[in-house]
Order: sequence, then structure tokens, then C-alpha cells
Amino acid sequence: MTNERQAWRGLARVLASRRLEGPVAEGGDSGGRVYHHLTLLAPEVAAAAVPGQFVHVLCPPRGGAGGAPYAPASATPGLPFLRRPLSVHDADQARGTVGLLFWVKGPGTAGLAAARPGDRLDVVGPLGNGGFPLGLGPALVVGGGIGLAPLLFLARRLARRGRVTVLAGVAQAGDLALVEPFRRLKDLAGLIVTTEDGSPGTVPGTVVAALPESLDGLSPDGLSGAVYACGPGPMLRAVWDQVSARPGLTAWFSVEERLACGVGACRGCAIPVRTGPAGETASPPDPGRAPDYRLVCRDGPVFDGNLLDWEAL
Amino acid sequence: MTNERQAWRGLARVLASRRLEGPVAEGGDSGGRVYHHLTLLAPEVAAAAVPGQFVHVLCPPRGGAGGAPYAPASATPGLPFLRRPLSVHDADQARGTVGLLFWVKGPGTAGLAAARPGDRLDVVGPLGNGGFPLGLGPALVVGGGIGLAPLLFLARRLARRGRVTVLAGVAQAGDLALVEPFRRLKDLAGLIVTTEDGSPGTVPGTVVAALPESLDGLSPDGLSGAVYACGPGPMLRAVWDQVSARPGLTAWFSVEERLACGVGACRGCAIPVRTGPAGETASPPDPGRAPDYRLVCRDGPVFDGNLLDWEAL
Amino acid sequence: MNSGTLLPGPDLSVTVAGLRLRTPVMTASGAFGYGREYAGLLDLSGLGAIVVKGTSLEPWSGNPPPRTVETAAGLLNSIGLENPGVECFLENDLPWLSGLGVPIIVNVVGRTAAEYAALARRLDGAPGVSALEANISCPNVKEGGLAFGADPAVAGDLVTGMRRATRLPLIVKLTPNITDVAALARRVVEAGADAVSLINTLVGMAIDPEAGRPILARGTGGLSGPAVKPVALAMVYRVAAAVTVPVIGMGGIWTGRDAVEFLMAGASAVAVGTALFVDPEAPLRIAREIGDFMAGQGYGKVGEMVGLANTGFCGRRPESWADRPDQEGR
Amino acid sequence: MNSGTLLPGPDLSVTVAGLRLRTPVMTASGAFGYGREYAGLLDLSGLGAIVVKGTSLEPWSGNPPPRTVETAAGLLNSIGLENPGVECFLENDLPWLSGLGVPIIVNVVGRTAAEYAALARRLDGAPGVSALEANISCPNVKEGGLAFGADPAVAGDLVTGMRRATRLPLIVKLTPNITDVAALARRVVEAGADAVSLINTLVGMAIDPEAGRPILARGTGGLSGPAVKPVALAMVYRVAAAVTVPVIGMGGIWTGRDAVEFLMAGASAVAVGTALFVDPEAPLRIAREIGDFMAGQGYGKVGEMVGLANTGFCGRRPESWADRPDQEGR
Ligand SMILES: Cc1cc2nc3c(=O)[nH]c(=O)nc-3n(C[C@H](O)[C@H](O)[C@H](O)COP(=O)(O)OP(=O)(O)OC[C@H]3O[C@@H](n4cnc5c(N)ncnc54)[C@H](O)[C@@H]3O)c2cc1C
Ligand SMILES: Cc1cc2nc3c(=O)[nH]c(=O)nc-3n(C[C@H](O)[C@H](O)[C@H](O)COP(=O)(O)OP(=O)(O)OC[C@H]3O[C@@H](n4cnc5c(N)ncnc54)[C@H](O)[C@@H]3O)c2cc1C
Ligand SMILES: Cc1cc2nc3c(=O)[nH]c(=O)nc-3n(C[C@H](O)[C@H](O)[C@H](O)COP(=O)(O)O)c2cc1C
Ligand SMILES: Cc1cc2nc3c(=O)[nH]c(=O)nc-3n(C[C@H](O)[C@H](O)[C@H](O)COP(=O)(O)O)c2cc1C
Ligand code: FES
Ligand code: FES
Repeated sequence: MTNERQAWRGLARVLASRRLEGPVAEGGDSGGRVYHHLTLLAPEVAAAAVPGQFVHVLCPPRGGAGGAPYAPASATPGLPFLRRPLSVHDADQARGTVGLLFWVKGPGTAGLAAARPGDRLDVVGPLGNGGFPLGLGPALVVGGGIGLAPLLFLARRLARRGRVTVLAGVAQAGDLALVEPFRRLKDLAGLIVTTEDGSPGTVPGTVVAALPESLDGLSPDGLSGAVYACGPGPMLRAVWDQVSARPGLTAWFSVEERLACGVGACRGCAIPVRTGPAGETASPPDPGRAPDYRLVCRDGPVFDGNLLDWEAL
Repeated sequence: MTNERQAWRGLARVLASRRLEGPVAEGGDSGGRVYHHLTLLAPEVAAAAVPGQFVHVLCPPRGGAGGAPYAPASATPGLPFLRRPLSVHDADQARGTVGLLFWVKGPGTAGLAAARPGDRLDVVGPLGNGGFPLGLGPALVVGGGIGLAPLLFLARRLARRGRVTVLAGVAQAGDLALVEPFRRLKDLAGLIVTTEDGSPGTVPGTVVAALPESLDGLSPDGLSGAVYACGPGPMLRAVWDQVSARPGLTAWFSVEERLACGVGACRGCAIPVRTGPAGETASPPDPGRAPDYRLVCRDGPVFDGNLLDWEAL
Repeated sequence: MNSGTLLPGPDLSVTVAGLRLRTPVMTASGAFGYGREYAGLLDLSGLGAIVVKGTSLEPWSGNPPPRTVETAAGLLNSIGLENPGVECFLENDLPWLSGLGVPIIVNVVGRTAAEYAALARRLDGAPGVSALEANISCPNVKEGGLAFGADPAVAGDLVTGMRRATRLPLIVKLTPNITDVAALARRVVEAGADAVSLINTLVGMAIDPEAGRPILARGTGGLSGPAVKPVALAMVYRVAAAVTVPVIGMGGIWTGRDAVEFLMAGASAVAVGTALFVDPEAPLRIAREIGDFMAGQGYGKVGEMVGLANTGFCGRRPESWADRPDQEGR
Repeated sequence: MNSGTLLPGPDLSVTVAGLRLRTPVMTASGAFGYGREYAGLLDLSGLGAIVVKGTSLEPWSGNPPPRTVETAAGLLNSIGLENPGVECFLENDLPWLSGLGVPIIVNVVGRTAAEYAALARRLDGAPGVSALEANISCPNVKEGGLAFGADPAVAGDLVTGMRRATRLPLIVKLTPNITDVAALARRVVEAGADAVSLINTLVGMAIDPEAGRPILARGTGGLSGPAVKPVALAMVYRVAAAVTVPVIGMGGIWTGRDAVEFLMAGASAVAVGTALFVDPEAPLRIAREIGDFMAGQGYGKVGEMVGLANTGFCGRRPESWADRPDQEGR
């Protein structure tokens, strides 16, 4: 654990800030979810980041409409103050830019969404251990909703190496903007998009329903290849159920937990795993012994499906 | 105490926001003090306010340079969150505007200074009891530093009624912008400006040093007239010493204390006074009895010098 | 959630210690004066109840200034219970207050147990007084206040004395500056409290670095506001599990979600203090936000949420919960 | 204040419990791991001291997630003292840490008084360990932790046992979840503590309104961060007046001015925890800001500020203060 940390900390300039618009702009119901994209100038982060890593961002307090510095009397003082983890959505080493894609959920992401070009944000990153292991064999990338955020950078890197299919699911037409950047990716072997509302040009249903077919097509024998997944917990569990039933497949999951320090110091972001402290081999948890944990920020956020304790997760 | 409150609460639009520049722009040392002026559109406040009253303003959290929503990691989260009291510097009933002039002191005023035209600020006001009583006799208005803030509106109203002289003191050339609006006032009988650094065109020294001459000139007999003062505590005390030594003069002081509610509910802004609870007549405090207090936000911020307990203040 | 308008709105009324409140949101003592100070800034008739400033037998002049300091998401105060005395209250404020149609709860303070009892006797039967809240937990006065509040035995005797002196519902306000707040709560309930309220302020301090001394004239003060909410919530949770009378929760409530947290921790009603200084309409806004939350989550009555987090229940309420008779007005 | 550069800078070094610290700013236990986690994000050799994560005899796996919740200007944690055990620390971390040239203070935790004593014995004489800090105040573990910390008699016995087992300077970390922290401090000093540190976290809670249950898996957690600063400061002020050993102050320190407040309340040094999560360089920045403040106000040594607010002194330091021998390293 010599921990050769590459993390940089400094002020990254906001180059672009835009609210994502779904293809159905008028009348589109995105279930109240608003998504936002930021492009930051952070050459050190762009150079060092690998897919699956994240940056830890200090979020400005919420402004009023249009970023105006009006403080709503109803906003709780003192929120947000911790940094917020956001995956590297994309990184352009040549330009020194890092893209972030996020759901505007609470005070932290709301403040970030009000950032304008020229603003500077205090970021630490890239953080996380190694990211998604990039193999050379056939790969299936599976993402649900905002879980697609870390997968664009991954799919881009994977596509340089081998055959990559992306299976992307969103709830409804209003969320399809999350999928747009994948359509522009070169060299994808395939892109399957599912929507729960059955939007035109998509497979109706969830990624979980579409997964068996994609796994069948992953490799000639259907029994080798790597699966990479990020999304809501129940989706990840369902992916693991299917993948683990097919020997020969490996699967990597990007998981979330509440972070404080982001660097492995506070032990705040524990997730339960199935191994002893040495952590090398997976074995069923022994009910008689203390649970084992890994840290999302230091040992993850990407984990081998074999390691995760799916019952306790 | 039927308390016919006129206070309005709502969002006031920022029409103009400017940092005050002293006449000595280059190399001028204002002792590190930065002053700022905001013009708010708040017709209800403009219509109801009288000189000496204040507004209670919800301050946006500090932004970065140029109002950018960058949160400095060193800024304590959760500050500011209480409203900040600021005197009505000027009010224009016809245009529905209220001017605020303030020293950028801590997190509250720093956030306010970052407001830009078009922003909306949550204000309550006007607050305070009645303000400066406006007589018809000769008046001397004495202000020190940012204590000049409430006195412009006062001097303007007084000048409609009678003979008004303004005695304005600032520390140094860099602060002379505080005096500028008084120069543009019509109908002043006189404007005497003191600077401690003896800037050109000003009387070297403090208002306290210049006060005897001004008091001599206040009225033909030097023994009648009203004095209105706002400024740092020691200055107010010195003014009272001189004024109270001249029978026949009345003096009104705008004083400050830390406010919470601003409306007389929390009893947080007490200042010691020299009378019993009935509070009608001034008498020397009786050391044997409990101290008496008045509330700056409800009973002031303007008080008769006879009422204030100058020893305890 | 526009769909909420299609359904009948959730019922926000609650019954606490025999008092019927239109909403579960009261004003916290000391932050709302005697109510009139806020007239014109909010519609007082929409409040769940008004709890007035701590009131003593004789007028108290309070502590020397400075009396308040802003801290990170918190407020330190050292008012020292300045108040005009109970006679002035009865003559000048109560008639106006009782015209609002809102329960009026009088927060009482004394220097001795006998003074508390005398206040209870004086207010018993005063037309327009709905209940008493015994403030035995103010950190800002030398005599009384915290001295009573930190010792369960002494607090119990004080409450016994008040109980004998009045038939009004008796709420006892607990201090958080204590190792075992649940033991204190149990004792005052044994002694006859009809409800307990918490938390009063946490002892705190701020120092002026330039002056080299505390900012507040008395050194320490009481901390309130969002900063203390997690502490308040943990104490409400513990006390609600320890007593059978209703709990009134407070400490840093700023939003409807904050209030719901207190209800789920076991409070039957909540009070809002410091938030008033920033948003004078906070109690009304918070009640509205509770209603929005209930509509969104399918709760019909406030009582369905009370104590949820204490029952180990998670996610959706059990069907039987709404019918449990002991959830309201117990 | 550019004029500061013309004068020799103020002396930031302090001596606490026999340890010479370059600056009065340490890292607080649990927020800095074992130091290496932050390597590259700040220059660790500029720290006053490093206090490592609470360490037990055997590895502890800690509490189930979620373990942290952000609150208003505060952080609730329920880590449960996850740590790899003292042997792992001695083998993997101590050699690296002791190369930094900064005092290393080991925060120790046990399930029984005997475990605390065994840890003290094991660490006694371990090369590179400068002092021990006995964490008898963690609210997040069932056994040990708060149980010891809230009872002065039990805490005293625990400290007596550790005192016998080690010659290392012994710091005892006090809980704030107690009625009378000064009595507790006096007892552990009688039992042999060379210094006391405070505050550990305040018991707190947050509830997820949608789920209807506490967010932290264990229900309650410990509150830290700016929210608790006023409470911490009041307790440091009380304890400093009650004991003759040095006090190490912490709780919500974010700026140099915050640190100066703790020094003036009577702390001889301070520790920074939660601020690290937002500003990894916070301890260095805060030390710099203390220096700026001292230069601006004309203080030459940190000891001149220690306890100022407790002496009733106001404004400028008395000339004699700087010479008082008992202000440093007592
Ligand atoms: C390694 C990692 C990478 C992530 N990448 C992305 C991304 O690329 N895009 C994106 O939209 N979201 C991402 N998330 C989730 C994102 O961090 C949260 O949505 C965000 O912190 C919410 O903050 P808020 O203030 O807007 O909302 P709130 O819900 O008010 O946040 C309150 C607290 O909960 C924490 N929190 C809330 N939701 C989550 C969550 N799902 N995971 C972890 N902590 C949470 C926050 O950090 C904060 O401390 C990632 C999370 C992790 C752990
Ligand atoms: C009735 C009244 C009218 C005022 N009018 C003006 C004005 O027109 N222009 C102007 O520049 N200032 C005025 N002040 C002072 C002004 O309110 C403070 O300078 C301001 O609140 C400082 O806030 P801050 O966050 O920038 O600084 P900080 O010093 O960080 O404020 C911290 C806390 O102390 C309080 N505080 C700090 N200084 C004062 C002070 N002098 N008086 C009262 N409370 C204080 C703040 O309100 C806040 O709660 C007035 C004060 C009062 C009571
Ligand atoms: C300025 C002020 C004055 C207070 N006065 C009283 C009082 O007279 N009696 C009392 O029981 N509590 C008093 N309190 C405590 C509040 O009623 C409440 O318990 C506490 O502030 C926590 O709630 P909050 O965080 O919503 O303010 C006072 C609080 C403040 C801020
Ligand atoms: C995540 C976290 C873990 C902590 N772990 C420990 C610990 O292991 N031992 C200990 O004595 N204190 C522990 N503490 C308490 C801190 O050392 C400190 O006393 C407290 O957080 C107050 O300081 P702060 O507000 O600067 O964080 C922990 C605090 C936090 C936030
Ligand atoms: S967030 Fe601190 S260890 Fe992961
Ligand atoms: S600020 Fe509340 S009474 Fe004046």
C-alpha cells in the first residue's frame, strides 16, 4: 500500500456549463430529474485519470435563479460544505479538459449547476483505485440512468482495444440526453438503448430485461468477456445475478457510498465485501465473524463482482 | 405599544451595485476598508422609511472574485445566515428605490457586495422606531466614517425644513467617497469635512476636534438646536460630552448592537439606558437596582442622548 | 407533485397534551416574543400554537449586551430571560393573543421552585392560556434555569409543585446539557408533566480574538439553529422511547423535512425558533412543506409519521399504523 | 498586513505534555487516517503533530454503512473505529510516519480498561511514538468508548491503569456528552493524565424522511465540524480553568481565528479534523493564519495568547504575560 497518489488539488476553470436537454424538449417528462454537464480545464486531472475514477469537488452554495446570488430564506445554512464525488465522465488529455455529468439532486449539485464559464472550482482528483480494469477481450458496458456518467470515458478507452457493446437504459424519453454522447462514440460494436416508457427507436423495458441477449452476443461462446456496470443498486444486483450464472465472465461494478474525505483517511465510505482482511479471494461470508469492508474512495469505486457482499450491500 | 408595523418583507431587485472609489484612486490607502453602495427597487420600503430606520437584509453567501460562485475552502460553512441590518442611506419615493451604503466587513457584507444588477435580495423593512425626530430649528448632523450612512437621508429631509450643517469626518483620503453624496446635497447651510490624514480641502483632525466650532455656529445663541450623530462609540461619547455641556441642545444618536430578529422579539439587541421601565424621564442610574435596557431594533436605533447610559454603553 | 391537488390534502392537525393544534408547528419560546412583534410579517392565525417568551413573576431586565453571536449555522444567545413579568403579560399581551384563535402556551421561568409554582397558580384559569411550558433549562441565568434542569431529582420536585398549582396542561422543557436526558424526562413525567419539550440551547461560547475575551458579556450562551439539529434529533429520539407522554421537538428546524425528521424521531409536534429570524414566515412555510411531503408520500395524518424511526420501520407505513389510537393525543 | 514581513515572524512553536510542536496545529484523530492517505495533498512535515486514527489491539472492522451524513455545517459519523490493529500500525505505518520529523501521537481504543493498558504497554518505547491519546469518548462503539468516558470514576481507573503501563506522555480525550466535563477532567488528571484533549463528537442523528428511519446504520453518530465549535469552546474554557495540565482543543476549527479562540479559551494546542475533508491543507493554512494574526496583533509567542479569555484580560496583553513561565510546557 505505498499508495503512489496522483491526485491533484487546485482550482479548475469552468469552460462550459450546460443543462442537458432531452430530445423531447417540449412536454418531455424526465421525472423531475435535471441533468447538467460541466467542462473543466484541469490538465493534471485529465492527464492522470483513468475510467472509473472520480474527482472530489467543492460545490458553491446555491444561488438564486440564473445563478444570481440571492439566498433563499428557506435554504438551510451550512449546506453544502463537504465535497461531492463525481465520476470523470470524459477526459481529453490533449485539451486538458475533464467532463462531469451529474444529476441535480441536492444542494451540492444545485450549486455546481449554477457554475458559469470562467468560474473556478476547487477540485481534488483523480481519486479512486485504478478504475475499471481494461481487458483486451470483448466487453459489454451496462449503464442505467445517471450511472452512465463514468461509462462514456470507459467505452471510449475500451473501444481503442477491442469489441465493445454498450447497453444503456433510461427511464423515459426526457432522459435520453444521457445516451447522446454514446451515439457519437466511434468504433462501438453496438449500442442498445432501453427506455421504460418505450420511446421511439429504443428497446422498451430495462437493461436488466435486455441483458440476456447482450450477454449471449458478448463473445462467440457466450461465456467469456468482461462486463462493466454502473447504475442503481437493484440494477447492479440483477446484472450480477445474470453474469455470475455464466462462468467465464468477469464483471466490474462502480458503486456509491457517502464520502467525506475521499482519500481513504476517514473510513467513512465502507461497503461490505465477502473476503477476509487480506481480501484476495472471494469466499462466502462467515456469519460468525466480523463483517469485512472496503472503502469506495480508496479501494473503489470499481469493484470485482466476486468481491462485493451482494447480500449485505 | 400597539406597534403599527409598516415593515414590508419581500424580494427587492438590485438596480445598481458599485464599489465606492475614493477621489484618490491610485495608491490611495483606505486602511483596508472597502465600501459598497447598492440601489434596491423596493417601493414599499422607500415609501414608508424615515431617516434613521434600517432594513434587515438576507445576505447571499460569499462568491469568488467577480461574484463567481467559487466556494473558497477556507470559508467557514454556515456563515452568514442571519440577516444584516443596514441603515436606509437614501430613499426615493418617486422611483421606489432605497440606497444602502456599507463597509465590507465580514461574510455578510462581502456577500452583499457581490450582488449584481438583476439579483434579488430578501429584505425586511423599514424597521426601527420612528427614526431621527425632525425638528424645525437649526440642526447639526455629525457623522464619522461609515456612520455617515444613515445621515444622508436625514440631511436631505432636514434641509427641506430648516438650517442644516453637516460635519463629516473620515480617516483618510481613501474614505472621502463617503462624503461625496453630501457635496451634491442642495440647501445645506454648510459642510465641514475632517480627515485624520489632513487631505487637501479638508479640516485636519477629527469631527470631535471640529465640533466646538460647529456647535458655536449652530444657533445664534449657541445654546439651542438639535444635534444628530452616528459613528464609532468613542466619537458618540465625545459628541455627547460636548453637547450635554451646553444646555438647550438636544442630541440624537444612532447606535449599533448585534441584531438577531430585528423586530423586537428576541431581546437580543439590548443597550443600557438610564431610566426605569416606564422609560419616560432620564435619571441617573441607581446602582442598587437592576439595569434597564432598550432594544436597538425596536426602540432605536436612534436614541435621545439623555436616555443612553453612557457609562455602561 | 401536482397530483397532490387531486386528492384531499393531508390532515395537519395534531392533539398534544389535550391541545388541538391546526398544524404541528409552533413557535419556540424566546424567538417569537409575545407574538405581536411579528404581526404583519406572517399570519399568526395559521400557527399550530404560540409559545411566548419565558415569563417570570416580576419583570426581569436580562443580561448585559452583547447578547447574541452568529456562529456557523448557529446562534449563541445570552438574553438572560428579559421579560416584563407575568402581570404585564396578562394585561397587555394575553388579550390580544387570545383573539388569534391559536393555542397560547406560556413559557414560565423562576428563581426558585416556589416561584415556578406561584406562576403556575397565577396562570391557572387565566382566560386564553392554553398550557404552560416550564423552562427549567435556560443556560443563561445564574439562579434557576439550568440548575434545576440538570438534576432530575430537583427538576422532579419543581414539577410536582407546579402540578399541584395548576390544572393547565404542563409541558416541561428539558436541557440538552446533561449526560442522560432520558432519565430526566422520566422523572418529570413521573412528577406530572403532560408533555416534554426539547431541546433548549446547548451551552456554547465565542471569543473575540482581538479583544481576547468572550464576545457575550456573560461568557457563555446558548446555541440554537441548524447547527444543533442533529443533537436535538438524537435526544428527541431517546426521550420519545423513554416516556409515554407526547414530546415536542425543536432545535434547528428550518424546513418541512427537518420537521418530519423530528416527528419520525418521536415528536408529536415541533417548534421553530431561530429560523424565524431569517424567515419570519418559517412556521407557516414549514407546515406547508410537511403537507407537501405527506401528500407526496401518501401520509394522511401527522400521527402516522410520529415515531416511525423509533419503531425500526422502514419505507412505507404499515396499514395498521394509522389506526393506532395511542399515536395522537396520548 | 505586509508590514509583518519586516519583523521577525512570530514563534509558532509550543510545548505540550513535554512534546515540542513546530506549530500548535495537529491533525485530529480519525480525520487523517495514518497520514499517508493525505501524502501529496499537503506537506506533512509542516504539521504540529499527527494524531493517528483510533487504534485497537486487534483489527476492528467498524460499523455497517452508511457511516457519514452531512448536516448543517457539521458532519455526523459512525465509523465505529475501523482500524487495522496496533501490530499492523507498528509494522506498516509507524516507520513511514516517524520519518516525517513530526511528533506522532497514537490514539488508542479498547473494549476494556485492560485493553487500554495493554495498548499502552505495547506502545511504550515503540520508536517513533511520541505520546498516547486515550480515546475514552467515542460515541460510536457499544463497548468501551463512551461508557468509560461518561463516568469519571471509571475513566479515572482506566487512566490509572494506562499510567502504570507507559512512560509516554498520556493525553486523555474527553467526551462532551456529559453534564460536568470539568469534573471528568479533574479526575483523569488526578489519575495521571499529562494533558486532556476535547471535544470528541457530540451524539447526533439524522433521519431519512422517505425511508422513515435513521440514515446511519447504527442510528446515532458523532457530530463534528463548525456546527460544534461554540460547544467545544465553552468546554475547553471550563476545563482549562479546572485543571493544571495542558488542554488540546478541537471541534470545528476552520480558520486561524477559530484556533486563536481555542488558545484564548485555554488550549495550549489545537487539532483539526473535519476541515481536512474540505481543505486538505487546512492545518498548514490555519497555522499560517495564526501567525498572521499574531503578527498583526503583536504577539510574539503562542503562549501569550493561551488562556487570555479565561483571565478576564481584555484588549492588549499585559507586559508580564509573555514572561510567565507556566504558560508553556507546564
Ligand atoms: C465515486 C462516486 C462517483 C459519483 N459519480 C457521480 C456522477 O458522475 N454523476 C452523478 O450525478 N452522481 C455521481 N455520484 C453521486 C453524487 O456524488 C451525489 O449525487 C451527490 O453527491 C449528491 O449531492 P447533493 O448535495 O446534490 O445531494 P444530497 O442528496 O443532498 O447530498 C447529501 C449528501 O449525501 C451524499 N450523497 C447523496 N447521494 C449520494 C450518492 N448517490 N452517492 C454517494 N453520496 C451521495 C452527498 O455527497 C452529500 O454528502 C457519485 C458518487 C460516488 C460515490
Ligand atoms: C441598526 C443598524 C444599522 C446599521 N447600518 C449600517 C450601514 O448603513 N452601513 C454599514 O456599513 N453598517 C451598518 N451597520 C453595521 C452592520 O450591520 C454590520 O457591519 C454588518 O452586520 C456586519 O456584517 P458582516 O457579516 O459583514 O461582518 P461580521 O463582523 O462578520 O458580522 C458578524 C455578526 O456581527 C454583527 N455585527 C458586526 N458588526 C456589527 C455592528 N457594527 N453593529 C451591529 N452588528 C454587527 C453582524 O450583524 C453579524 O451578526 C448597522 C448596524 C445596525 C445595528
Ligand atoms: C434568542 C432566544 C431566546 C430564547 N428564549 C427562550 C426562553 O425564554 N424560554 C425557553 O424555554 N427557551 C428559549 N429559547 C430556546 C428556544 O425556545 C429553543 O428551545 C431553541 O432555540 C432551539 O430551537 P431553534 O434552534 O429552532 O431556535 C430561546 C432561544 C433563542 C434563540
Ligand atoms: C470521521 C471521523 C472519525 C473520527 N475518529 C476518531 C477516532 O478514531 N478517535 C478519536 O479520538 N476521535 C475521532 N474523531 C473525533 C475527532 O478527532 C475530533 O475530536 C472531532 O471530530 C472534533 O473535531 P473537528 O470538528 O475538527 O472534526 C473522529 C471524527 C471524525 C469526523
Ligand atoms: S471517504 Fe473517507 S475513507 Fe472514503
Ligand atoms: S434583534 Fe431581536 S429584539 Fe432586537
